[in-house]
Amino acid sequence: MRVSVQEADFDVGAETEALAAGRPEVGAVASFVGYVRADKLAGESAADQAVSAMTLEHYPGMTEKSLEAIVAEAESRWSLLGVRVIHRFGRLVPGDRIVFVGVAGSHRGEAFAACEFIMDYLKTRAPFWKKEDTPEGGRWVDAREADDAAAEKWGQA
Amino acid sequence: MRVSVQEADFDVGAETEALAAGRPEVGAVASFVGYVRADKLAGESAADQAVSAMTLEHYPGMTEKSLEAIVAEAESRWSLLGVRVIHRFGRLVPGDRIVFVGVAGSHRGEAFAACEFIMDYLKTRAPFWKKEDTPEGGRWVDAREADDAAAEKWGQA
Amino acid sequence: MSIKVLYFASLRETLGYSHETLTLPASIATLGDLRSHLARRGGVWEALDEGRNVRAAINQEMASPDKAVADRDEIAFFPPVTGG
Amino acid sequence: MSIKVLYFASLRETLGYSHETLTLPASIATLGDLRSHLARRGGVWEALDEGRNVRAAINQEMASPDKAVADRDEIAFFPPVTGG
Repeated sequence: MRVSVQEADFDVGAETEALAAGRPEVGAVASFVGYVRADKLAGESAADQAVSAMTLEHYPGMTEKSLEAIVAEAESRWSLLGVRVIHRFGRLVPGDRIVFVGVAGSHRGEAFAACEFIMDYLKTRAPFWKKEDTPEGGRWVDAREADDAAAEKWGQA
Repeated sequence: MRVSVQEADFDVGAETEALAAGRPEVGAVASFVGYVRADKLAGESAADQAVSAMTLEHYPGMTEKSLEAIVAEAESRWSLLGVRVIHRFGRLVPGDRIVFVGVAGSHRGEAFAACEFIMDYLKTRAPFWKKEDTPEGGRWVDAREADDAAAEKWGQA
Repeated sequence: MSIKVLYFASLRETLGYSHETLTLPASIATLGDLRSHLARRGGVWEALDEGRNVRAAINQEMASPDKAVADRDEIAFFPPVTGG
Repeated sequence: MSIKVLYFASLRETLGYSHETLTLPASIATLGDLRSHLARRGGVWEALDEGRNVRAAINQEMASPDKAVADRDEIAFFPPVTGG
């Protein structure tokens, strides 16, 4: 299983280990964990600072397909020995893990590049939407232009 | 403690978690684990393929200093919220972990860049030497030109 | 031509629909035609107007406005994604 | 001028020394001078000849041949590093 979309949390150590276990040709595992940031939720107004949680909505079916496509694209660009992507949905609070991407390779260069590539593409291609809880109710988070720029630096897929 | 040079193994999950725990401003943790590769030890001859372990020698004192300097250099280049470097020495067999580098930041871009930077510099600046065990005795591993090139891509420190 | 249309996130909330099944007139050939057709309903549906930042997928793959729409397709409209 | 010299890895094995304490003649001012001085011992010490791929550190910091050597310095010679 390379891609999971789930409400449940995940075990970073176990997922990282699984990428190398029983594969003696693996020399490098690069991984990334994304967290709900407290200051990402907090804005300038007092109301903004009261934001205490967010809900991640997704498009079941398409989410898994898009993540599989992103992984396949990475595998076509680099020689990889293992890839694992986990993305959570549902209600999350600051400090919660959101996403895990782990890539195993023979050498560190390809593992780092593929891991960052998957994160950059995931940000602009995977159908997730964030809604912050505020005292006035929910507020949808706008997509960041920085994310489009990050995905574009890898060239046309 | 940011830098450890030790014979003992380390816990990838615990080290990664420690970089984010209690720091609600952390949005991203990029990490790297290096392993002893079976095919790195195995060469072309039958004798080479019998290589079953390696010993990592280091320069106590300078090792810690050089790793601290590499971390300080990364912290001067990027806005980071936490860095952890662990490098093992002594006898290791294929599949064993050698090195851990974890970097916490607000955003993924700086965490990825700093993590790869530290690995590239560590490869060319930290005083470690590898000796492979073969049936004919020990054989020192040559430094790779690819590692010098990887460190040079970051420009002059 | 009968298709299923899904709406997500802020768009779902604005429109008050998460999905609907539509029988389309023969004049609708592309995703762009479908979007204009829906926007012409007026009111909240103007959220699908050409100038609005709305993305779309056909059969769970991101698609541009010139993509052809076929019978039994699953079409989705949603705001720019914000995962990761 | 009295200094401590350390040797590591293959160089340590070739020379048969892991460390030594030396009293240096006044003519030795730099790391490069010291290396030439040691190489002139001949035999296994030719491993320190100019053409050989040897790195050096002064007081546990990488240093180039033009760096000055001072009393009580800890100097180290070793092959290119292969960690990570």
